[in-house]
Amino acid sequence: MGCNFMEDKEIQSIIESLLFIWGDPLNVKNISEVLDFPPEFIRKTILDLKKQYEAEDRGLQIIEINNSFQLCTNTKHYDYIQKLCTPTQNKGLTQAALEVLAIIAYKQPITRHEVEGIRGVKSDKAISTLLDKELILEKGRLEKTGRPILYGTTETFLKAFGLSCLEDLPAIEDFEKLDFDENEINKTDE
Amino acid sequence: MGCNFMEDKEIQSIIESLLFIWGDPLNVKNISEVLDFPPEFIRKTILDLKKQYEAEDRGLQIIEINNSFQLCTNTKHYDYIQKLCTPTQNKGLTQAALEVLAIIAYKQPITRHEVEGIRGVKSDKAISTLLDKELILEKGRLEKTGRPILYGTTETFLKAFGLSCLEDLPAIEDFEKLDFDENEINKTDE
Amino acid sequence: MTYNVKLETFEGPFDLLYHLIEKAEVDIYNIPIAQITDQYIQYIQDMQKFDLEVTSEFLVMAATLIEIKSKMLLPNKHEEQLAIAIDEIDPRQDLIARLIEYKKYKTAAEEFKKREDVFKKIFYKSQEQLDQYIKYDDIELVEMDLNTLISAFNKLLEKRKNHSKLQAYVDEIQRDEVTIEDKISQIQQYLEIHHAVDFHHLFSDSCSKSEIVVTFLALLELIKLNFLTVQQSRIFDKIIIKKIDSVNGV
Repeated sequence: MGCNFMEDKEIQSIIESLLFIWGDPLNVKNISEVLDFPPEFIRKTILDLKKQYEAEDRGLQIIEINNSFQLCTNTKHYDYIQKLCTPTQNKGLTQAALEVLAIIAYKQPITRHEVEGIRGVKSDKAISTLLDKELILEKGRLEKTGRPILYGTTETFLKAFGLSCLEDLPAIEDFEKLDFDENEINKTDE
Repeated sequence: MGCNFMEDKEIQSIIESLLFIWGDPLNVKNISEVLDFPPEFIRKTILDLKKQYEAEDRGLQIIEINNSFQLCTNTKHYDYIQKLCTPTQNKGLTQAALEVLAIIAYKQPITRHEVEGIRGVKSDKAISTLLDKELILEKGRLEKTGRPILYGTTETFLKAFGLSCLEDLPAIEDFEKLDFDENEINKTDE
Repeated sequence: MTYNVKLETFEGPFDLLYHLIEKAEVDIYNIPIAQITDQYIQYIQDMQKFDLEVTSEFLVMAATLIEIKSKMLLPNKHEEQLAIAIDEIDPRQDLIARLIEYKKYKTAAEEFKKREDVFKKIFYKSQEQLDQYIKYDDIELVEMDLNTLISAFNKLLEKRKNHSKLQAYVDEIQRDEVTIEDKISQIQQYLEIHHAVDFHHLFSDSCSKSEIVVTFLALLELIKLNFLTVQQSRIFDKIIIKKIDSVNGV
């Protein structure tokens, strides 16, 4: 692409307009069709714009969800926005729901039975809460007796936990270290 | 006001968030209450931000309406926005037209004003599209001031959606909720 | 051991077991099974004392612990027999593996909690009224599915629900009355900078009726004064208001 500086700035400006109008996550492919530039170039331009927002500590930020981008507010200004709009309070998930969600996120697609195997307790309530909140969804059935439902996470999940894609999940091995071994590990481990 | 440069930048950033999330024109007075700074100062800060947007030729612009400010897109990018919003396959109806059609189908005969009350947005273009496509038609006039037109669905509508008669429309559970919202709008409208 | 204030609640037997091991500050790979089993059973008894429902999962784990404990108390005769074929199988092995597996996700859940607290502070704006940007003459009607109609309707309901979340503050907003003169000078000022403006930008959705009328009268006045001109390339296209001198300039 022979794009000079001016062109880049203009494309950024157009993309900013498009993200604003669209409100919802907007796919790189759609933007690339509208602007008639290759998706990789569009993606790079958005990431530049995103960085620029961050560097300038703007009131808006750009988030990425599965190669789609969305304009939203800076988390820092939460208190002020709340003062203006008094949005409904999001209570957050219970420990049980968070555990189930973590298992599904790392082991998807997974059945309820397998989730319960790991947790050692029934988890139907937590699963139905997560389904209600659209954090998980049915991803099909396991081809064995009873054809149990397989669960996986949704884009809402990615958004709610600030992840661009599933690969962004912190490596599960990082959680294997055990707290009470910690001192020992830090000192003596290779 | 002893506001140094850093504070100004931060206030600009917060205001940007507020304008973004509010969507409609936001009064300087409201912003000044949220931020606890005098209105004159807020006004000056917004005007600075506005100039900055213009200087950088951003995709967004700030417009002023009666001492209220609103964030909207740069008019220059209209063609791209139009390209994004017009369905490329040219088939079917847009979300807006479908919404209006659904409301008319379930609440006929109904005036444009009532449709707009339910949707919360202007719907004249969608209505004229539906008239063009002969999915709705004028069913008479309401006997009140202005004698507004009453709309209803056509046989083309029934055919297009594979219905033999209006009674075939599936029942919608949340219908009561919609009436409730409508009342609220009527109240705040006055 | 007595719990004299309030019994801690646990998400399940692994959660409780993990808690006991952590509290005892012992190596998870070498759990003092007798000690932990006693504490575990003590806890279950306390639960019953406090009239808390002891679910079957807790009881199954108690049985497992007792079984492991008894296996470990067996004399070494058994071990000698097997020593040639395989290495000694620690009766605790399976339990430890499951405990470690559970612990991984428990820690991940804590991490999720932290992220949730940060990212719930983000707000998204609703989509603009896209129909104002659509070229309607390009749209052709073909066969449609009733489901699309119903889902449009449901989306509408959803949108209204979300919108009402942001409405709480609205009542307090008082818009100042504006005169035609104010409006004329506002439009003039705007056009001095921008030269052109989309007609719709002059009217916001939340404008009062009187403001719409005033804006319109101001526009008419400015046209009469030859300050601006109104252009529309075709029906439903955007209506552009331009300052006269900038029109001549082009």
